[in-house]
Amino acid sequence: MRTLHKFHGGVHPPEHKTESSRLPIAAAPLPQRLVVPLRQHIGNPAIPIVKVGDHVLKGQMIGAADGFISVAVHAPTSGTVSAIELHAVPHPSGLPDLCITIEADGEDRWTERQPLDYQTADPDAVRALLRDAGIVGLGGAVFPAYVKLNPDQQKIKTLILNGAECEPWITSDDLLMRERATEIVSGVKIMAHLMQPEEVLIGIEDNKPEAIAAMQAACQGTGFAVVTAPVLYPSGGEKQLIKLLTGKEVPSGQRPINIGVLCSNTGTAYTVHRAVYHGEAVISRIITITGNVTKPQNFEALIGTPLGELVQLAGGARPDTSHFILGGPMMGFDLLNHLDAPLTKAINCVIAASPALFPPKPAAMPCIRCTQCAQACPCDLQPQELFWFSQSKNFDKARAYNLFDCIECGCCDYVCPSHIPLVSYFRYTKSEIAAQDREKMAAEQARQRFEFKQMREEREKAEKAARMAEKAATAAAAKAAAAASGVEDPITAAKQAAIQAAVERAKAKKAEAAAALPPSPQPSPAGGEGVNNTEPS
Amino acid sequence: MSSPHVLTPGSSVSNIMLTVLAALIPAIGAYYYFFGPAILISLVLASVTALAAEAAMLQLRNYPVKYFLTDGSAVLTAWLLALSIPPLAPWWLIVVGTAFAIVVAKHLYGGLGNNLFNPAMVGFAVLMISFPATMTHWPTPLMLSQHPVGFSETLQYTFSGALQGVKLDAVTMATPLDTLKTQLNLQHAMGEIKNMPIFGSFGGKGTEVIAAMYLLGGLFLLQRRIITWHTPVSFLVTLALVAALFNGIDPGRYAPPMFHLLTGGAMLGAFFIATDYVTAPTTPRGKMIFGASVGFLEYVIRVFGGYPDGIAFSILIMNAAVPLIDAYTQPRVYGHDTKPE
Amino acid sequence: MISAILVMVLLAVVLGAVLGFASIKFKVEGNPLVEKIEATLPQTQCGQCGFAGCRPYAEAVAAGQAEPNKCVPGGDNVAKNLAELLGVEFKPVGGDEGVGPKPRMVAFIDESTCIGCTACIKVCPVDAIVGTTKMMHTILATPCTGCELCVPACPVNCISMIPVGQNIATWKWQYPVFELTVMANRRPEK
Amino acid sequence: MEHYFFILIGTVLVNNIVLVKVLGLCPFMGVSKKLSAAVGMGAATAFVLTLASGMSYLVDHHLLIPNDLSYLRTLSFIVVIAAIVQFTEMFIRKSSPMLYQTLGIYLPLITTNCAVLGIPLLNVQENHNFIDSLLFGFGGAVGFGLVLALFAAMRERLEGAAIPAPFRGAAIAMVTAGLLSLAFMGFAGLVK
Repeated sequence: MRTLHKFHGGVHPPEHKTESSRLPIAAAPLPQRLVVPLRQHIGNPAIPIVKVGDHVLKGQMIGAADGFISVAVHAPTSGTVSAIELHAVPHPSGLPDLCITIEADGEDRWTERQPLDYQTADPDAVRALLRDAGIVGLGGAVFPAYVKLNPDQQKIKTLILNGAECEPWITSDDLLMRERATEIVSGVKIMAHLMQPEEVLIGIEDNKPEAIAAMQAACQGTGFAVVTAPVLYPSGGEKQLIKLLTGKEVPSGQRPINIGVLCSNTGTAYTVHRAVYHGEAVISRIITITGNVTKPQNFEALIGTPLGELVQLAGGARPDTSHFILGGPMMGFDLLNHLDAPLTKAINCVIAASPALFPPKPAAMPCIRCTQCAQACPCDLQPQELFWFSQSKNFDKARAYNLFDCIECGCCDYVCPSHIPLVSYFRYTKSEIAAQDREKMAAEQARQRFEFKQMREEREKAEKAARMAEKAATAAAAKAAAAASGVEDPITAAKQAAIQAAVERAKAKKAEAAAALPPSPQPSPAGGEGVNNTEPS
Repeated sequence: MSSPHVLTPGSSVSNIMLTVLAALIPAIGAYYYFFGPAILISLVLASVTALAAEAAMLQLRNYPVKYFLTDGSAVLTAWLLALSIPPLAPWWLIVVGTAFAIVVAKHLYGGLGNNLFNPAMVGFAVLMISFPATMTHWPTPLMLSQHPVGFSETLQYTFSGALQGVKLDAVTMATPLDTLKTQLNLQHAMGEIKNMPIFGSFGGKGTEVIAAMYLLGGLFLLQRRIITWHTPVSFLVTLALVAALFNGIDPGRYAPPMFHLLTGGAMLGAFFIATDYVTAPTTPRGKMIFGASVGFLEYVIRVFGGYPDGIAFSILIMNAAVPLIDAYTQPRVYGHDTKPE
Repeated sequence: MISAILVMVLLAVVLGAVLGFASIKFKVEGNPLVEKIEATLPQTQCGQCGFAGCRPYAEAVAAGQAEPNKCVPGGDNVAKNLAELLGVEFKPVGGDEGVGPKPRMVAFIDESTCIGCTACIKVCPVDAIVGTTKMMHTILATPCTGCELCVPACPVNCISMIPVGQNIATWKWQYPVFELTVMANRRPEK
Repeated sequence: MEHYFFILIGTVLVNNIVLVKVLGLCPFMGVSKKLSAAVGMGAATAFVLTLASGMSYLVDHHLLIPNDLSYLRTLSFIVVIAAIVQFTEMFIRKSSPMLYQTLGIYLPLITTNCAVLGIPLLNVQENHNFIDSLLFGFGGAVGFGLVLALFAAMRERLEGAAIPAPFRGAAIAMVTAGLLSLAFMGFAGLVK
């Protein structure tokens, strides 16, 4: 038995896991139309590489990775691209985003699949495969896996597979571990091959005995250790799980790899296995449909399936359903744009909410500084102070009190006797600060461009003056030449004069540039050579 | 509506306030048993005044009156004040103190959750400075009294300011702390003083039982996780240590620690006033600094200072230091200052 | 009388000497304030403050020659920050009403009307307009600061300001509004 | 030893220069919006006050009293203080431009801080010797700095409070100063 290192705080909301974990994972039928968002991961959205009217095959890449932090997206089935336009997507803003719509042809025909022998292949080739297979962290952060699975000179001590699934209601990881433990462990082996960790730990909360048993069986002979942890939200948070299993803390603003730890979700390991052994891209995932539906269950559904169809598969929402929550009740968000938003890689659960299951929050009272939030905070923050600064828009103070270490787990909201929407305040403040930082950067760029323009204008003025002088000189030279020898070819004379003028121009330019370099008595360090690079034309 | 979508069932501000009020009831019972019905009258008077002042201020500030009036915070302020001042007092004393507490110390700062100073203690300090004589008329414990004051007599005194046929001096006397101070100033020895009838086995007769009841209520609050141990423990330990130190130096001039713990407002202060959420520090280390400082100042003021008891002033002084304490005792946040391996 | 004058003179001479020495010893060059003010300004270079750009305005403010509430694009937020930086009382931009920062706008050229006169290119302070004589011009949205200097410069009125829309990448969480906050804010301000 | 201890306790707590003697209210209200500025102001004032106490003692005992010029006391003290403040200003401007900026106009205004003139005059009134004068000045400045820091931290907290509109800003600061003064009355009687 490993010693667990308790993290600070945490809460224990009602679990509600059994509703959806009784039935096995069911395969969702092929929908008629699939809508695949190009932004399904952190980083740059994928670039569409198909046109409207193109026929695509199942698993064919339809959006290519753009830049370093980005991955590809793929056609979930075979069919015709009918639109590339803004479409409702599951996002807390309710704003639409660029999506590729595919009309299924019903054949579900695969594109050519290319498995890879990862043990003999170059690790970079494996990572390229992961990028092109669109593999991202399926725990919610959707960070490109190929970026993460790169030791990059760091010594990896511990590889952690996150099977904690601490959010109430959600059982998708639980069911995946119960039914496909072998594939998951195979995926972990591939990750371990890439990262070469000293130990591999699989963390599971102890309310999933079947999953624990299945994983233990699958881990026989691999040397991987299944570690059970007591149920305490948010033990499945990456930072909390790392603390729980290793006793180490991820330094603020850094990634776990900086302390030699890598944490990955069970779903991710499964998709890694599918990609490497079968050459399949991420075109489906397991999703829990639960709450106020008649038949809560987990489904394996294609990315792009309208969420409404999945709710129908679970027997449909009961009439008193008021709204739908995407994700768990602690960190999920309300689905604002109805149920025609498609399933994406990040969505692991849809909860149909009713006033009975999720009573509306009472009106908030002022903060009485009771510090129950501080006692519950798994990051050891002081939410009451952060709230005080956030509600008075004192952004500098909020940042100084480490607002950006908040993981928005919702523990503070859950225990607050004044029912203050603390996390909402923190999100507001965070996004305001981020916007301010963006503005600052834009202002700095504008300043540099302005200074460059000033410099250029001065140079141009000088050039103009030089050109005038040169013109006069040319004229004079031509005249002089003509006067000197009437027999000489006038063309040669003009040529010579032009060359002469060009030399003079170059000289003048040089002198001008030298004069223009210190544009003001206090030269700005940013205004120098570097500006030239930002000039667009 | 954004996440989270669930809340702790049954947790609310009014629940917290009601639990604290409930924890005060054993002490009020003991108070009634030893000192007669005056305390009940002053509790009711203070509560009514507090609610009226609160309602008026909420109305003036355009806040939803009913929603805030039922949170219980005004009543708690009223009870704490009533338990701190002499119960056998003219009505205007209680009304002025409570109204000042609610209007100035609470609502001028923005009401619940915004005040810097503990309203009840501000009310107490104002009364102490403005009406020092009235504030020393404490009722005699019933078993020592020649003339136990009954319910109707108390009412009569409270509203008319006089008692028929009895002089006020006959039914009131100085508190044990005050008596101790006076007697010590008269160069009497500690052992001699402790034999006076007003003193019980540890503290004052009757008051020591009330103090024990405060302790009981405080333990109940600890068990219900309304308060944390930091403040009361650091408060009482510091008070006891300082008292033991001086008692060890000169037992003839300085009372033993048990006496200091069980007299005056020590227990009430430790569990109910110094733990007031709004005006106390929020960090664990801050709470310990706060509690220890209040305990130390409490001893200094009650033994060397000009007032019979120091609880109100020591709490107010430390209230002023709370923002500073909070700012300098922020706990280490996850992922900060991690030890290098 | 004489002794009084002598004593005062003595005091004055001694203290004067000490101060004179100190003023040489602790001489300070430059003013770090200009940098701080400039960092606060939005760098639109719009000239609405009456100065030829943000830097000259910052220098004027630091020297006390300009009020800190002249920055129109920055609105009251910038005015407030500058007032705090200078330790003077905050005055809203443009009189008592006060102006919040304007929604971010970028200039847009109606390309069918553009005659390619390059008038706008000359006035753009950040070189955000590309094009050449007799050719249609286009505005690059990213570097455009929304200063509006190009709008009056266009002889055919083909430039308009359009607000920058929100997308998922720039979307911000709103200030939480819940019942009691609304009620508390209903009280009359000022 | 005990004597010095009591002078310190007396000036810092019991007869606090701001809360009990009600001197030096101008910087107390003016420089208490930010904790960092308040701490800087407290340090600057402590420096000026201690120096001013010592200097004015010397001026008083070696220039004025021997020449029978005690009627020039206020005038010469002001000259001395003004010079010390000027010196401090130059020093801070050189050593900490940020602090210089945050203190702004209040730095030269230490000259007109009645606490700075008050303490040397009180020293004369109470017949303090040189060491006593220095301690008295230092204690007064510590008391001033302590209260200023407490007050600034409280005002920073109040920034976020839902104070009724008519009481925002200076009004609630005055109320707070009053309540703080009330709290410090608890020290009454500690030192005769």
